[in-house]
Amino acid sequence: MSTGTTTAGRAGLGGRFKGVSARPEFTLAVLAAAGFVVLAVATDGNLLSRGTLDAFFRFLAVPIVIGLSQMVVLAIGQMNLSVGALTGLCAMVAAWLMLEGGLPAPLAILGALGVGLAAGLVNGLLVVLTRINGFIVTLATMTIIEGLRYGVNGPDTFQGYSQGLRDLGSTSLLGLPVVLVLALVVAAMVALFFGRAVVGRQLLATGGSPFAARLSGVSNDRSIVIAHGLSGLLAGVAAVITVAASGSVNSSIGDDLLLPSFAAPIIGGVALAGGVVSVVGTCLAAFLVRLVDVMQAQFDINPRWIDLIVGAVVLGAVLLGTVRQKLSKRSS
Amino acid sequence: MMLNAENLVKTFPGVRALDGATLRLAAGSVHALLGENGAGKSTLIKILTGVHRPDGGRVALGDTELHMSGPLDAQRAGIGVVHQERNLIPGFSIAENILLHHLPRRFGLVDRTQMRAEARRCLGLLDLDLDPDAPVSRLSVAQAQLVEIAKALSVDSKVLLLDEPTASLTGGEADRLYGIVRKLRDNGHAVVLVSHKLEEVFAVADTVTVLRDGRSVAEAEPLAGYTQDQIVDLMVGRAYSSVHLAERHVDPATAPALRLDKVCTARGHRDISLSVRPGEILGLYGLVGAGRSELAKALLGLDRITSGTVEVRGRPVRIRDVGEALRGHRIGYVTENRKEEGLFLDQTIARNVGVTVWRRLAKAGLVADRAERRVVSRYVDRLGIRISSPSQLAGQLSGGNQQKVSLAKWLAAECEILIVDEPTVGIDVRTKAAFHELIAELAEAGLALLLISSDLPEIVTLADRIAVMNDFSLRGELVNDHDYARMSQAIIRLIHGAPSRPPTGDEEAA
Amino acid sequence: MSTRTATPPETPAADPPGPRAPSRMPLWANPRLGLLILLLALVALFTALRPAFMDTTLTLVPLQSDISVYAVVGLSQLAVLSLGHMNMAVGRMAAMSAFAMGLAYDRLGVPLVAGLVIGLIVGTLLGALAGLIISRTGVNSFVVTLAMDFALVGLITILYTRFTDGVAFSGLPAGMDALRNDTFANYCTGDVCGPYIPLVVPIALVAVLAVGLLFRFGRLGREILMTGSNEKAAELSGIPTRTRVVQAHALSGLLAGLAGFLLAANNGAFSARIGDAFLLPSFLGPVLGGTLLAGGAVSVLGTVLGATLTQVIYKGLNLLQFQLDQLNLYIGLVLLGALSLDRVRHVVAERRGARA
Amino acid sequence: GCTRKSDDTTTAGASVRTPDQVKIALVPGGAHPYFQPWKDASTKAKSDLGVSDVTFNETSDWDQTKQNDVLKSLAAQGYNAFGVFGVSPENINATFDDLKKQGFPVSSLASCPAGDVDKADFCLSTDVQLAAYKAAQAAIEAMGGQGNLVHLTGNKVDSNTQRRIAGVQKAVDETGGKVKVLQTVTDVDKDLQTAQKAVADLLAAKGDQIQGIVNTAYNPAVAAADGVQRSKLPIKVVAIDDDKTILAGIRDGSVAATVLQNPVGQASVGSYALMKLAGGCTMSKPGVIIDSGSFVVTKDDIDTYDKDRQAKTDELKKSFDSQYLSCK
Ligand SMILES: Nc1ncnc2c1ncn2[C@@H]1O[C@H](COP(=O)(O)OP(=O)(O)OP(=O)(O)O)[C@@H](O)[C@H]1O
Ligand SMILES: Nc1ncnc2c1ncn2[C@@H]1O[C@H](COP(=O)(O)OP(=O)(O)OP(=O)(O)O)[C@@H](O)[C@H]1O
Ligand SMILES: [Mg+2]
Ligand SMILES: [Mg+2]
Repeated sequence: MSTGTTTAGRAGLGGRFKGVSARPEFTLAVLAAAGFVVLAVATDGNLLSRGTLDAFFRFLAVPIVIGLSQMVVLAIGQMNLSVGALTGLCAMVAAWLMLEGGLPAPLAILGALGVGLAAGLVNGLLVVLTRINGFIVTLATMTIIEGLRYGVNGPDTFQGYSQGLRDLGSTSLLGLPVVLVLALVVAAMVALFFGRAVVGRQLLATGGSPFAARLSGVSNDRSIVIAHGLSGLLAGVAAVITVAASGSVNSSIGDDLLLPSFAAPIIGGVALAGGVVSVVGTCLAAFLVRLVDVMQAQFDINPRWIDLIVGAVVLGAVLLGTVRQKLSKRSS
Repeated sequence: MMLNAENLVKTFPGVRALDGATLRLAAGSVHALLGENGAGKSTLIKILTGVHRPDGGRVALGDTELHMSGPLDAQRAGIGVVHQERNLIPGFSIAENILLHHLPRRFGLVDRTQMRAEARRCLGLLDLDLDPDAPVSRLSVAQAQLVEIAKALSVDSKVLLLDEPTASLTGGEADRLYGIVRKLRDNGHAVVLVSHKLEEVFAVADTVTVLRDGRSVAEAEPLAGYTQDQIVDLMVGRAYSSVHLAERHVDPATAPALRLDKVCTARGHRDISLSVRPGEILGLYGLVGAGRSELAKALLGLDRITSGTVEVRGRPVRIRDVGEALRGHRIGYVTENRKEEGLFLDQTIARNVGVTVWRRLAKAGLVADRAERRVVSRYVDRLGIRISSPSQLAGQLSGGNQQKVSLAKWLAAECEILIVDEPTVGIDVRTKAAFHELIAELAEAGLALLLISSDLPEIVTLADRIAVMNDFSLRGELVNDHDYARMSQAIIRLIHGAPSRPPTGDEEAA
Repeated sequence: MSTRTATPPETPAADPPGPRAPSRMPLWANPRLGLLILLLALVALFTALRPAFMDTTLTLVPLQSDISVYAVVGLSQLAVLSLGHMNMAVGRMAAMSAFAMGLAYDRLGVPLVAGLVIGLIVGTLLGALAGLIISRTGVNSFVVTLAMDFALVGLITILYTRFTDGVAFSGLPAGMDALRNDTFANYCTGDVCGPYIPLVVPIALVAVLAVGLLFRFGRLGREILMTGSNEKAAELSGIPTRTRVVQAHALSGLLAGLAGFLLAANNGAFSARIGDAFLLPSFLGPVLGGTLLAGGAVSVLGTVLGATLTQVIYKGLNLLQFQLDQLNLYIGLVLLGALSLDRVRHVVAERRGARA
Repeated sequence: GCTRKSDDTTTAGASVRTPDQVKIALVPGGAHPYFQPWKDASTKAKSDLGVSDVTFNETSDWDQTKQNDVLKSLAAQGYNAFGVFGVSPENINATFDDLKKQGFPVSSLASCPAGDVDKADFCLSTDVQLAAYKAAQAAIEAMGGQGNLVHLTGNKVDSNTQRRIAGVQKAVDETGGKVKVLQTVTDVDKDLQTAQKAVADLLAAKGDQIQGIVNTAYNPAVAAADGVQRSKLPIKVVAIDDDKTILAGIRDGSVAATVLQNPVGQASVGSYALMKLAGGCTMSKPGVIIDSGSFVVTKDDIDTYDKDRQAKTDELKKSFDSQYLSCK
């Protein structure tokens, strides 16, 4: 083991919190780049065409934000099983506010974010007040939120809400879809939060060692409520992106988000035990999973094979991480 | 009086940890807080620092009564503390750990520059040359302990509470710490010192409070008025007299039960050769980090042995795991870290002791509770473990009794070769003596014992021969004549006089 | 050579009072009892609101069948909760086992028991595989089983489309029908007929007893629990912890397979959708029953009670004919309530100085 | 020894009920826009038929076990005639069997059991293969009779999906090679987002090779209409059902045509027949499969299509009286 100065000072945002090394992100970055190049070549450059790139990036925004939403709770060593359903609820609320409530888009967006934040805070408060494991609490609230999500509009689809919002969802900025830029800005803010903000550091302290954090005057209860609240807020952001980018929403929104929400941070190197986050890793992992998606469309692969492949990729990434850790331990 | 805690009462489920304890601190003094394991010292400290809320009694700082709802309140009131257990956030840097409770901030963001400077200042107080940006997960136990002390010093506290701060420090580091303690006292601070090392206490403390079963039996008395024996009598609660450990004689011709010949390990041990005979105690002495525990673990198959031979009762063996060591060769290992490696804190005592014998007791894969209880109660009686019932949880026992439980499990397994690692760390005087008697008895009964200890008097009291280890290699072996002065000099000379020590920069080895 | 030591204690009684025995746990503080009371209260409530709740053939018999399935599902999760692990792939392990059983019955025409054994072996192997990966790499069980779930979802569809026309096997062995339809009331000796208990109940009961015995008295079960309690200490006490991890996961796979079989028996077909809805109930049963996610302690009886409670809630809410949104809402709320109730009980018990 | 009691319950319960004793339950597989017309149809049927009750319960959550539970709960509540959309066509026959054993008339609505056996009294459903065939034909016509066609549909492991694929293939085969199925994308009906992503990726990858998209599931239809409009590609989309989103698409031209099914007819005629069966009629051919009709709707007949459908419904009811039912 090397002594003295460590990598904590290396790497910029994102890499910084990994503490021990920036290498997991590095491996991911290499993998992502290689995958992208290989796919570009394999599709005779079709991947690089404007339309394809646009679709690629547009549907990358939600996985990134939803991964971050899960990551925030993983940071304190808990899980939030309600992220997917909550995203759906927020999306439905936003659309409902515009269509039935007649509110302008900005207010509807605020409404969706507010619902997300509130639901997240309720999750956090329940965990704190009942002392029941967060996994179980969010399992129960997920069921409740599913009920609410369906209650907004039954099984029917909302469509034809604010043109401005939908335009925002399909325009690009410097070649990148605005929604992705938004997701990246959110990611940067989350990175800043965990890297530099006092509250963010306190969250990580709670995740790293709750008792030690308490002795240092950190209120673990507060950390739990903040983390869940933030997770809910991010689910709200994901909902806004969905509403903007997709043009129509119904109560099925969010059903396929739960597993990706775990996949991104876990492949990105976030520990389930808490105390460690990696924003860059999470974004890169979402990128990788999206590559697999696109590969499926390009080569007409049965989606079921994709499930198989994604499962294998997660396992593989995890195994790779362990092997690498062992190697680096041995070499020092 | 600077800090007054009166008639504190604290009850945990099933235990009354404090039962009217009183502590009075004066500015400009070092105050020793003494007591047996489980007397309530740490609980008292935790109440004074807002970790626990008392069920009764009052705490006052100067003239104002304190109502603390959390550790932060204590810090604000100017009370700094180093707890008995390590409390660092593993992923954080040294600087951040030191300043976590009052991170310098600008616009809600951490001010790194100031944090680093502040941390450097605190480390400087202890003459510690550590990089403030290094993560604490890289620190050795001793370094982590020192960082915690630096953390306590980071608040300019009027009162500093130290709960066994030297348990994992070397003599030199402890001396440095006590230097600072004296400086603080001279500047008008009040320091509370909890320690089981009475020599240190007598060297540095001015006044003393002794706790027994959660009550103060001596309140802020000048320490100078007592001898060590008198203090021990107070702690124990009755007259305390010497007994002799019986002389043991081991026939040098007896074949060794365990013999290592030029063993090297993947961990970095080089050419370790030693042997233990039945009925003999081989002391393995070294400073913290010398690699003794690692050697024991390698013997048990937890680390790879790269070359050399291990012989058990004359036959070369290759041990792959603890189960094989236990069942194939009757080797047991009492770990140094009972909370993390020795015990199942959330399981009953019966399970904790029975875990090694289930295989023997099982009929068709099922273990009868009655058979287990029989075995367990035999060893509970034999070691004099104070429990309320075998279904009590191990975590509810005091330190000494926990240590006995982790020993009992190996005796129950009928081991013939026992490796005992730091058996009395953090254990009070009386229990320690009882443990020494027990270890001697075990040797008398024919067990081959390898006693790993960093406690020099302990080694000199118990061992027949003493092997001295430093930096993962053996420095020499001495026949113990039980003369403390002579033996300790010889041992220290072996450690420091040894020539080829590569400079590693390890603080604790300095 | 001399050392100082205490005079031997004169009489044990003269010793200062040591750690007092934790005061006897009051009866009401037993979590299982609380659950039972809650259960009875709910049954009474539902019966009062909808007398049909006591209808034998339409409510009570199917309720028993459902409880049998979900008790076993809960036990499957409990097997790894004992280690402090999770099995996110319970449903898919059940589906794979069911696939193997269906294939054996349909293509090989094997008898009921033989097919069951084949399916259980497949489940066990899958569980063991998960356990092996976890113990070899040290990667969190949640991640490994989640990834496995993903992989199996794909695999199952591919296998079913490859081996069947639709997504179910049509050939069923003799006896399957009886398992599905019959209660002991269908079997009579002279005029005396059995009680209205479906035939699947004894199968689940055997599983419950076996798992209960394993964790209460079995050396293997105890060693698994010790591994869950403190893996490091377990290893240093001579327990082959890696093997125990593999075994616990294998047990989980086995029970998942059994649950798959029971569900297939109840539904009357071995289809790809078996196990889709296992994940949530698999946690609810044990957790309601007082098993912690931390490992080291399990409650088999509690799991059965927990599974019963959830099924009673479903059944009751179904009878009350709530619409979809309300249904989910109330299920979530009742569950939260039941969980919090347990918490309240715990706190009160602690305050009274009893160890819950 | 122990003997098995003979099953005498099978016929015992099949008592004759007057309309005011009949309580009909319409149970879809789960929440889906398709079933929403059932809700109104059930209220209407209740007053039209003069039965004691017609309820609509969509709490099955696409889970066969839960649907079985729901059905049994409804039976315990006194419902005695069932119109069921089986969650899994593969083992719904077992469920039908159960209900029949209690002596309840049962109809399989909107979907038939897989295989050749239908244990329900009758199956009144869209002939999905025919509907898919019509949809594909409409798409081919919109494409001008040549080009590449893409088929978006639901759960691959569902016998109905297999039939839809076959229907599309049949229409394509009839073009004699002028139209090719470029790709059949399955499993995109799970949720809207998955469908949207799949459509976007598909259009990005092969948009310029595609001339037509035929949808035989709801979420992909919504996503395809939207995606094509957004990408401004000259692709003809044929959707399914008449959800208002899709009708809007037809009006604004983003959807070339849609294939309607007849949910109202299924619910109302189904209820009618169930009432008759409960009243002592029997099916002249038990387990018969009846097509409830499918209709291609384009911009031209968007305002009139409901008349056709109404006519089909009336015709269905008549044929039940004249052909399928035999009443004493
Ligand atoms: N959180 C807790 N829950 C239950 N019992 C506790 C807790 N903390 C301490 N105890 C019990 O309170 C008593 C006093 O413990 P305390 O740690 O204060 O002793 P101590 O004097 O510090 O002993 P040592 O010298 O071993 O550190 C012991 O019996 C201990 O088991
Ligand atoms: N310089 C160091 N940096 C990091 N870790 C160290 C360093 N020195 C020792 N350690 C670790 O500290 C622990 C203590 O070492 P080890 O157990 O070998 O010492 P020991 O001789 O058994 O002493 P003791 O049992 O008294 O602690 C080991 O885990 C070792 O790897
Ligand atoms: Mg203490
Ligand atoms: Mg050691």
